[in-house]
Amino acid sequence: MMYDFFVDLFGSSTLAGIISGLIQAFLPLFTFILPFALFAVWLERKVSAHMQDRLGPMRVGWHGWKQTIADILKLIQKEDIVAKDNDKLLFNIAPVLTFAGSYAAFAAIPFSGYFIGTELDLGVFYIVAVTGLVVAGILMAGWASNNKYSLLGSMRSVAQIVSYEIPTMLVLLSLVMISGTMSLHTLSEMQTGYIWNWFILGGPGFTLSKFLLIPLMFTGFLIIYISTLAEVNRTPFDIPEAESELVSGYHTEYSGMKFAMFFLAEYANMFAVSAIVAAVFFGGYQSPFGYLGNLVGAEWLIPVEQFFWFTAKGLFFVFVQMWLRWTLPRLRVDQLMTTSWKYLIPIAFVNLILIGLITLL
Amino acid sequence: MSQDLTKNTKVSSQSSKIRTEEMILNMGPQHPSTHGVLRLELGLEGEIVTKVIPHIGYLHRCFEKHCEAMTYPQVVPYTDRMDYLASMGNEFGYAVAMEKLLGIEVPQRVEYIRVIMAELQRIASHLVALGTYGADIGAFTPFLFCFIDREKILHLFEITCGARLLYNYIWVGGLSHDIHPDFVRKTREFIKEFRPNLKEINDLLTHNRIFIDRTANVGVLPIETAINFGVSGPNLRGSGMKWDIRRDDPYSVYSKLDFDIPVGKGTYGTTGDSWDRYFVRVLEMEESCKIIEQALDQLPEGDVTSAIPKRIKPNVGHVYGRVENPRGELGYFIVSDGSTSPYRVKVRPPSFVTLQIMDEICKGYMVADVVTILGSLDIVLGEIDR
Amino acid sequence: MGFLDKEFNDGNIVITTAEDIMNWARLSSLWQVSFGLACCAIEMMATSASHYDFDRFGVIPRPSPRQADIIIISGTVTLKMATRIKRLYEQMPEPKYIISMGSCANCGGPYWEHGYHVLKGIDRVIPVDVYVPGCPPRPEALLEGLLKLQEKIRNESMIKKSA
Amino acid sequence: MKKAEEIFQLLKDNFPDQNLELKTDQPTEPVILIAPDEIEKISLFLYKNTELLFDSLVLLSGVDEVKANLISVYYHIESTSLKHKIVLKVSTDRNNPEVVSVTSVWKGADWHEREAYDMFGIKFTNHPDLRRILMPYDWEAGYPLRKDYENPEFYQGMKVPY
Repeated sequence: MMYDFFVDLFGSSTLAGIISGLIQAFLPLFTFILPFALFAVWLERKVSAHMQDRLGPMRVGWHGWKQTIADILKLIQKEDIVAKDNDKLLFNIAPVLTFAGSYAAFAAIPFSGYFIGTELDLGVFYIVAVTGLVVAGILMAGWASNNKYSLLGSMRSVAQIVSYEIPTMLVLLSLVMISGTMSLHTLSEMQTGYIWNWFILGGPGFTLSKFLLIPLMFTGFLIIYISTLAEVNRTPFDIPEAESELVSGYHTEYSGMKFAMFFLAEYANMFAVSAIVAAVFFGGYQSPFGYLGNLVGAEWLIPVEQFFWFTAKGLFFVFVQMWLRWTLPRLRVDQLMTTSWKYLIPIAFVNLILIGLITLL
Repeated sequence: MSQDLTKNTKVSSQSSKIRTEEMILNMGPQHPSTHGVLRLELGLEGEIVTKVIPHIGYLHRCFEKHCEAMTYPQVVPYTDRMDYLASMGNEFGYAVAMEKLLGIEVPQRVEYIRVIMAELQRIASHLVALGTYGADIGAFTPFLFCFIDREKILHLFEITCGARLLYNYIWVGGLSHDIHPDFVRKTREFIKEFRPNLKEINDLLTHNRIFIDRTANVGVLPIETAINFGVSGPNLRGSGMKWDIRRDDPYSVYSKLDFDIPVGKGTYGTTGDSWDRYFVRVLEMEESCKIIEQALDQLPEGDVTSAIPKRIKPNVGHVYGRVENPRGELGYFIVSDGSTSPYRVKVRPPSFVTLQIMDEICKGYMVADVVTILGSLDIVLGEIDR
Repeated sequence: MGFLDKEFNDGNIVITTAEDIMNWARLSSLWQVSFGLACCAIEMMATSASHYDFDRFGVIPRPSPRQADIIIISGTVTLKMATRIKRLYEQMPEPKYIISMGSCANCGGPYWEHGYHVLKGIDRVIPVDVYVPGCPPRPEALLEGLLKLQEKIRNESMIKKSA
Repeated sequence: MKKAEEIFQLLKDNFPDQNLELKTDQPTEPVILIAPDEIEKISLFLYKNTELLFDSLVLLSGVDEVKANLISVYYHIESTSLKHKIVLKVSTDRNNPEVVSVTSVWKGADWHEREAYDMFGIKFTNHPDLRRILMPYDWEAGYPLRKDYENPEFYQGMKVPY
């Protein structure tokens, strides 16, 4: 659409491709990811504060809503320290790679039936693959910092993310088995209608298998939620940046804007994984009650509603992540591994097999 | 997660053919969980700790030299600054030792007020211990919940002597002021509010599955080792030893008060693990509430400044006086040469003694456990380094 | 003399506005190194706890000095510690600020005379922006120190170094 | 539970050739004076003897007795099972203070002895790791708690006096 417009405008397909590509790349950044990350950081501080009987940021704007803007503006001004013994190349690439990894995931997330970066047939697969870049970034950061705390933190982080990708994949695989598609858009479209069509309640249609699927789907949801928590390094799995043990883990040596990149990537990631959970289990952008747009006959309202529902679901899961963070202590690194390999993966496998059998019914 | 997570906490370092190198990790003096300016030198094999060498002295403020230069009453403010989380206890210890040296009897009202203050201070100190322990394990919210209650105790101290942290309240032979008329009522109100809050902390932290997994069976301190090292206070009681100076060498009016001495029982693991040490503190706060309530009931009337000597000039000699501070046995060894200032004051700081066992009980655990164990010992660097 | 070499003494409208925003950002988000020394550290903790809540002013503790803007020297600085504090200070990125909290950090406090191992004032090692008196200062006093520091940052100028 | 006299008598009976002395004329605490070379042996006896069982070293403190040109070490020991306590004292020459370490008996003596070394310069022979503990490892100006100690003007370029 945009591409065609630019081809008409410039008459050159290369130039049009570059320009429309750039616009498409930066549009989500400035329209959604950056505002969201800023909002999420603010939300985290407010949520934690209110859970702890405090107020949180109050001095800048209404209830401190400008707080993270100030933080980012300040971080831009800070000195960018690259120590003598750092591996300069890797040290500089690492934050970019981490940010790119979580940013690229947004390309395939269906915000509404109309607003979706790219309608990949392999959407689920793509997101899991591309967030793998984050691991590389973290490992680079830990290694290049030449700091023992960073190294330990990044090692832990990599071990953690790699082991928790397996249960995530297994659960997603079971969803793929039911729906027969890997496209997040198609997955969301399948859950249209009302709340009982969501996959958490067994998916569309009223058959015997739907009712058999409900408990398995709940198990699947719990597994994927726990493992995505671990993948984005949130409490109780925030071991890589465990403040009380490893100072701040792999980003101990980073200052200024590079640190901000890690910081924003973390919050962008939080939304990305919540969005996946919402898309595959909770109807994606579909409204649970039907659309106001259909009711009043205003077709244009539907994408707006869909966008609202999707963001609301995503933010709800982000909120739960924060809630857990400010309630639970953190696990030790070996307990973390046990949780994944001894509990989540076997349960996910059994779940997968059962779902496979049910789909054969 | 079930119990068997905790079974293999002590990981044995396997001997393999691969040539490995021990990594030395420096924790501190600036580190979020060393509770001040302690430096721990950790030898690591992967994440397994092979040795722990504590380096102290980063807060050595020359307390003992100051004592030699001050007159006896002037020492009191300096004792405040040793264990800054339990200043009342420090003053109490000094007063007990000095009264033993001088042979003074102090009025009953003074003794009761001292006990009330010391026990309030014990609750305040244990609240910080619990809170920071939660923060060490990764739960930050209990820390703030504990500080809310601690703030109320500080308010009680504030209406008594005007200071929040370092009081200079318990003097040799008496107190600097009598308590405020509202104090008794407010203290009762506090105890009433505090009990449900304690339960909330228990719900949030003590019986949390992850918290138990992190602390049970970690850093087990056998009772013989503890005694041989001279460990005292909640750490010794956590190992199952019923030893409390308030009971075993009673001072002040503790013999007239009825309270239990909680000991570690190994509820979720081995007796003497970090969880036991932690839980002993929780139970002790409950006991302190009981003591305060009794002391408030029995509080006699009288003058609190009548027994304060005008000029303190003890005979030649030496004395060792001790009290049960929140962190254990706090003792003062005072040598007098007959002048108005002490010839030598040596303190027995409970944390100083306790910290020695770090190497003994940390070996074979993981880096994360070092933080857990250190937190469960509840040290205060101001007292270790003096 | 080139355009860029000229000192912008007067400060035109673009620069002052940009400067105000930059200063506003700096003063509203002062992240502190979570670093405590002695008694004052407990009061510092109390200041960041619920009752006084440092977070209202945008102050949050960062464990790593690389990500911090202020360091609160909270307590007695000993000779053994002074070199470490200096290194910690050097690890922080510019612009960085220092609050010296309590009498000990200001001038040695009660240990000024016989403290053979006490550094009499942190300003002998690193430059200090705000001194907060008291032994220990109440949390309110620390908050006032922070407000004074914010005032100082507000009046900073990137055109000309303030004295 | 035993009184100081009984403990002293028990020691006297078991170490007849030792120069032991009980002092009770001080205002408060009875003290047993012991020679610096014998302290470890006697400590071990006090620790092992079934009637005494002194299993805990409460405090070890050095005292600079400058008038007598001596440096003394006080040991406050206690039995947690029998609940009695006693003070031991050894005195040694101020110019070259040497005392046998008791770390082999009570492990808790380790840091106390290091502190006494740090503050008074008492050399504890057989101590496993006799280094400074509170003062910096490179402190060269002597032992701060001795009465004739003088503080240096500078330490690593930092001015020390006010």
